[in-house]
Amino acid sequence: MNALTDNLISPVVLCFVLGIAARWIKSDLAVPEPLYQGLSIYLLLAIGLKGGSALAVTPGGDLILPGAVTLALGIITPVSAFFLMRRCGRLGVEDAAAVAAHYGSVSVVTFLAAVEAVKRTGVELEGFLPALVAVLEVPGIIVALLFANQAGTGKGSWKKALHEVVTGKSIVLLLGGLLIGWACGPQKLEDVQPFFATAFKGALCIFMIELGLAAGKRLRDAGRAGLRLLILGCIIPVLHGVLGVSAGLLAGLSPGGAAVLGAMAGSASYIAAPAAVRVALPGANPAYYLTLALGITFPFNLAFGIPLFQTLANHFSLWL
Amino acid sequence: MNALTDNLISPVVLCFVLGIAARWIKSDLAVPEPLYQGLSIYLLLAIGLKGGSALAVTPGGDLILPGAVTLALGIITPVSAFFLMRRCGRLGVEDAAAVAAHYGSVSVVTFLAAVEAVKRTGVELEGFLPALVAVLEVPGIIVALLFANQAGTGKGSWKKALHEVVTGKSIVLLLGGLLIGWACGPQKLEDVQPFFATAFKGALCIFMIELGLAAGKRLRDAGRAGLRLLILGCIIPVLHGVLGVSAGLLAGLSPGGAAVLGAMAGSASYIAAPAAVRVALPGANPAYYLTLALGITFPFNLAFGIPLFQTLANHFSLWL
Amino acid sequence: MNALTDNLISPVVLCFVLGIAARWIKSDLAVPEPLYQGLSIYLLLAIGLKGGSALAVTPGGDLILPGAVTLALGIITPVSAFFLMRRCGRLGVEDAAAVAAHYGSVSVVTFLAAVEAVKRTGVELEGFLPALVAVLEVPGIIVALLFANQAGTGKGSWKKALHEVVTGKSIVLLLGGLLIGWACGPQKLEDVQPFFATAFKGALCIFMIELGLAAGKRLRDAGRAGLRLLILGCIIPVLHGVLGVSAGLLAGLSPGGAAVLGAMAGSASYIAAPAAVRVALPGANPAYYLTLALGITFPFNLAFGIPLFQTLANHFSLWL
Amino acid sequence: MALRIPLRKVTIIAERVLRDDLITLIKERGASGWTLTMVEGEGSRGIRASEWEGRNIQIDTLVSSEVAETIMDEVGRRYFKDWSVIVYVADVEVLRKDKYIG
Amino acid sequence: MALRIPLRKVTIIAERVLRDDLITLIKERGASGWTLTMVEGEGSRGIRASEWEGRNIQIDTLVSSEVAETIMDEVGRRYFKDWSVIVYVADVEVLRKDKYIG
Amino acid sequence: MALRIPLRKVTIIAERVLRDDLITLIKERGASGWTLTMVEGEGSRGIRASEWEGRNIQIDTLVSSEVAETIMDEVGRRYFKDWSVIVYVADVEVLRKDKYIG
Ligand SMILES: Nc1ncnc2c1ncn2[C@@H]1O[C@H](COP(=O)(O)O)[C@@H](O)[C@H]1O
Ligand SMILES: Nc1ncnc2c1ncn2[C@@H]1O[C@H](COP(=O)(O)O)[C@@H](O)[C@H]1O
Ligand SMILES: Nc1ncnc2c1ncn2[C@@H]1O[C@H](COP(=O)(O)O)[C@@H](O)[C@H]1O
Ligand code: NA
Ligand code: NA
Ligand code: NA
Repeated sequence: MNALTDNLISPVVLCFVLGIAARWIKSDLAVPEPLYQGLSIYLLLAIGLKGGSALAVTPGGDLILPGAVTLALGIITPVSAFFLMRRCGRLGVEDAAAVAAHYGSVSVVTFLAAVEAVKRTGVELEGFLPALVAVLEVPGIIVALLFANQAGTGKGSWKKALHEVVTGKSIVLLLGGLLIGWACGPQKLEDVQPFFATAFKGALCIFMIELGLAAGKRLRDAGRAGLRLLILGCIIPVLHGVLGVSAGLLAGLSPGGAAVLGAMAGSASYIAAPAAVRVALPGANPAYYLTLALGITFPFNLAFGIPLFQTLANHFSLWL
Repeated sequence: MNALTDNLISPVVLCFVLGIAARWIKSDLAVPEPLYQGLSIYLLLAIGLKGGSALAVTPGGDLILPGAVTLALGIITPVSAFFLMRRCGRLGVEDAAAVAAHYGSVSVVTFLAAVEAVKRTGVELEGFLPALVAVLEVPGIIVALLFANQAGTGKGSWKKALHEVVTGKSIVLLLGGLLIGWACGPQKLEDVQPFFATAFKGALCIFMIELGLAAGKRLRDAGRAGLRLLILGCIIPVLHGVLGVSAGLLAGLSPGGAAVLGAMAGSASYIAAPAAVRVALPGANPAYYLTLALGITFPFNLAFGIPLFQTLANHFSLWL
Repeated sequence: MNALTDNLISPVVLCFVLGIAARWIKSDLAVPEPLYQGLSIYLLLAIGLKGGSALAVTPGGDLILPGAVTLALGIITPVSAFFLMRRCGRLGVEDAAAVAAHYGSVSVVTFLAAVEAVKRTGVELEGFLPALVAVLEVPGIIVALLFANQAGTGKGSWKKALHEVVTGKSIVLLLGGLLIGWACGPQKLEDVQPFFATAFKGALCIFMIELGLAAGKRLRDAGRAGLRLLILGCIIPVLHGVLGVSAGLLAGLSPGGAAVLGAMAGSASYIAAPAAVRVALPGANPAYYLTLALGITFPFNLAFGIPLFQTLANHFSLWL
Repeated sequence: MALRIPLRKVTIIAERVLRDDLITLIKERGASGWTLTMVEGEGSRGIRASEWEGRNIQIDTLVSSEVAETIMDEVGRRYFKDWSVIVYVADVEVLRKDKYIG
Repeated sequence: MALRIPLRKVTIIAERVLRDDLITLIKERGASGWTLTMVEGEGSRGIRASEWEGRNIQIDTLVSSEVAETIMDEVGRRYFKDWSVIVYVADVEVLRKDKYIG
Repeated sequence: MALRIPLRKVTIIAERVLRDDLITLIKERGASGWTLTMVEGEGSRGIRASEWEGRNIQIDTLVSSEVAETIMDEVGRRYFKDWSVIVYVADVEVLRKDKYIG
């Protein structure tokens, strides 16, 4: 319990709460769209650079197993999300596939929050984790869209959706940052560290305010989605998170790294996935996937998921 | 005199002058609106965080007297501004109430400039001053609107105006920042300090350019407002400032803190007040209140008010 | 060769490449316009402040020769560019004058890249170089427009074009920054250094992404401009660069400073010049001047020009 | 030929503070939708708070002739005295959705 | 008197993701130009992805009566079922360029 | 019924650099107000400086028929040759302010 509140009382989490609260009291607080987009460019590039410079000093062999395991998570999680949404959530094929695409991909901010939480406990972390974010981002979306395609319900353009995912700004910046970071190495990045590393967590706070505002809007719609979906929005992250933690430990990650991988697997994308899904599955109802991803699963992970995955990773690691 | 020029020759003040000059030569220089809004989010949150973390280490008892005195200033200053505007300024009830709302509230940037000026002299300052800004922001506006309401001239919506003030983004961010800063305490804020504290004064420079551009526009309209109002725009800040300095010293603030409280009392809001006044008193002429607040009183305080309040606070404190 | 790749493998240059690549794969990556404008305000002000604070500690006499030589470059380079474009480029008078205005002025980002490149080699640099940027920015544009005017083809408004150049935001911020930096001196600037100096290179990275996106767009049009112009877009920077390096060394600049002056002379403006040219020479085809300045000469200088000027400056300096 | 309904497009240009009020007003009076654009402008009024507050808003709403009538009248009555607002109306033909979705 | 051609102004308001598709569509069907504005809006549909994705787009294109017909029909056919889109048309008179450039 | 004056809405779409010039022009020719929107667009002209400079502007002004005539003619004469500009006009009915303020 103490670990839980300790996780929640941080500037980053509280700024998210501030955003929700501001929406709740109908404040006119709003992060202007260009600023929000600018911040997401900054955050993605910063994550990429950091991961890339870590890759530059990591022996290639150390990456194979974690990479493979992450890829596997990217294939398994959309499948399980799809069937849970079909069976327990009683959604149609198109809606279930749309939701699955979100759970199959990864929420970058959840990743960041997990990294912070782990670091606060003083535990060491693998530097190359951002590279795993890039690995996990795309496959899940593709797998999920395949379901709808197979069922013949995907009326949207497949080609365009794929282009949207692969050339979407989040993957371009993440991969671009990784490559730049890797090519430059830690030393040449030193000059840009005050901007990209030191200022990072403060900038994240502003971003969290906007996420809070957006989540607050979704939370109000959460009722409409039905209790059934609300519960699934809390169960799926736990399920996928446990899977991610176990897979991470088996792949040789440190307990901290495994907790972060768990948070990644348990998270639902709300940047890359919605754009692709809107193009590929226009008939799917955004009320489902946006409310689940942003209104339920993201806050759930922030508050409960991440400390849970940390605890599990610590316990599981003792058995290995 | 030396102290005066020394106060004026600072990047923050000169950036304000640059803005005025750019408007004057009809340059196309403009701070894009989303950026300006982003900067105001940043500044307000940063002030709040700083004040909040100071609150966390201040014994509650030390706050009661300064808080009460600030509240009293928030009730007295709109009243005096209202009557001065009615009698000497010869404004109608609605216009006088509108102007009074601005003088009853506080200009956050004047506060910041005062803090800087005091710090440059090497004098120590109470860390909880930002909390007093939050205390001073709202009541003055409400008191001023009551005048118009009583006179039956307030045709606008009262309820909406109140909502506007209380849920306005400036108060939400300031209070939100205070709460977050207080909950986290200095230690947990350390990670976000490079962004919110170290970068603060540079970011303020960009904000000042925009304020200069806006003030430059108003300065051109100043003629229309008439000499009578121009003079009042310089007298009121001195009057309220002297009141604020005295009240601050009596409440036990350090001379530096009292000087800052003087600047706060002497300042006129140009963020929170205009929005509320436009809603509550649509018949009041913005030419009066915007020109006075931004075109006259703000530059006056920046150039003369702040050094005056510093000198007075130092002298007065010797008599106590 | 090693120096060449070493120059290219830097976060700033690679972010430019990332922008080009993103455009190439038709990614939806875009730096929102207000953010781009905000970054340019920041960069110009930062450069000005830095140069200004250096001016404050430089004896006036040291500036006369470099300043005069820079002014001379601002008069010679548009003339040579004009005739090359007329003779070898076979452009009409209006188009040639438009292109000449760009080569006569200076690209601030090329200047920055050159400063970085020189600093990376550990060579010392004159601090007042940003002041030379301000000197070089305007005259070249005016000289070039005179050609069109003389030929009677400039149908646009001269007065307005001049106003556009002299009160344009780039010159206002650069000069304003220089004055503020000079008035405050290094000590009073210390407070704003974390924002304007430490964070500078990181912020430049984001700016470079947008420049890369814009250049990528131009590169696709480069074909239309014709091989003839493509070649001129690489020859002119070398010619002007060699001139700049020699002039710099003769004026007593250090080899590093001369290399930077070479890069300045060899660069083509794509911020101040296009705006002025569009107003003064509306009949000139932007396809020519924008493609040359941003699509060809800027990347050429970034990749080849700057290391070349460094090498030349080092060699030439041995003969003096 | 594409099936179209003749409707009226009511355009309201106003200060930004009126945003929520105006949207509520037109919905109450029977509009089923609206489109809002951020604009700048100058009119017969002098200095306005909106100069500092930022830009104006333009709201377009496609409505029947009667609804157009009520909205215009209501906006005029409520806002013309104290606020910076103009309203105008034009004829448009809107493509019928039911023909394609049905 | 200034010489003008009577044309039709087709206005399409749609989710942002359709931007490139719609521009391609109208150009293929014969439009020689278009003007795009970022807008916000509310219509008959419920929650839309675009709420998170950001604002809507409004595309205006000045075309002949026949081209207007084809564009409207095509937009209705392709997008009305699954997307948040409306289309309307109005009469305008466009100043002829040739008279001044010629 | 709400009282309305039939007026003409002149719309000018142009490069951003022309902003101040165009506003001066329409005011000189008798317009009492204008509304400006930032837009993007593509027309018959090729690459334009405004691509780099940013978006186009759209100016709408409600004027009498005669003023509309003069404005259009003047814009055509001054800008059609060298600039990226189009102008069109449409009929609108504007709500009379005096009826509500009076
Ligand atoms: N004649 C006009 N033509 C176009 N827009 C106008 C006109 N008059 C006023 N406006 C717009 O309506 C807003 C309010 O007008 P007003 O109440 O006259 O100040 C202005 O800021 C303009 O955006
Ligand atoms: N009656 C209307 N008047 C004006 N704009 C509308 C109207 N109905 C819909 N819109 C616009 O068209 C978009 C899509 O509408 P819909 O498909 O009905 O959700 C909305 O977001 C509005 O911007
Ligand atoms: N047919 C059209 N329909 C709508 N807008 C147009 C059309 N043609 C041109 N425009 C707009 O007018 C601007 C200038 O057009 P142009 O001078 O033809 O390049 C374009 O950038 C568009 O915004
Ligand atoms: Na996931
Ligand atoms: Na005050
Ligand atoms: Na040059």
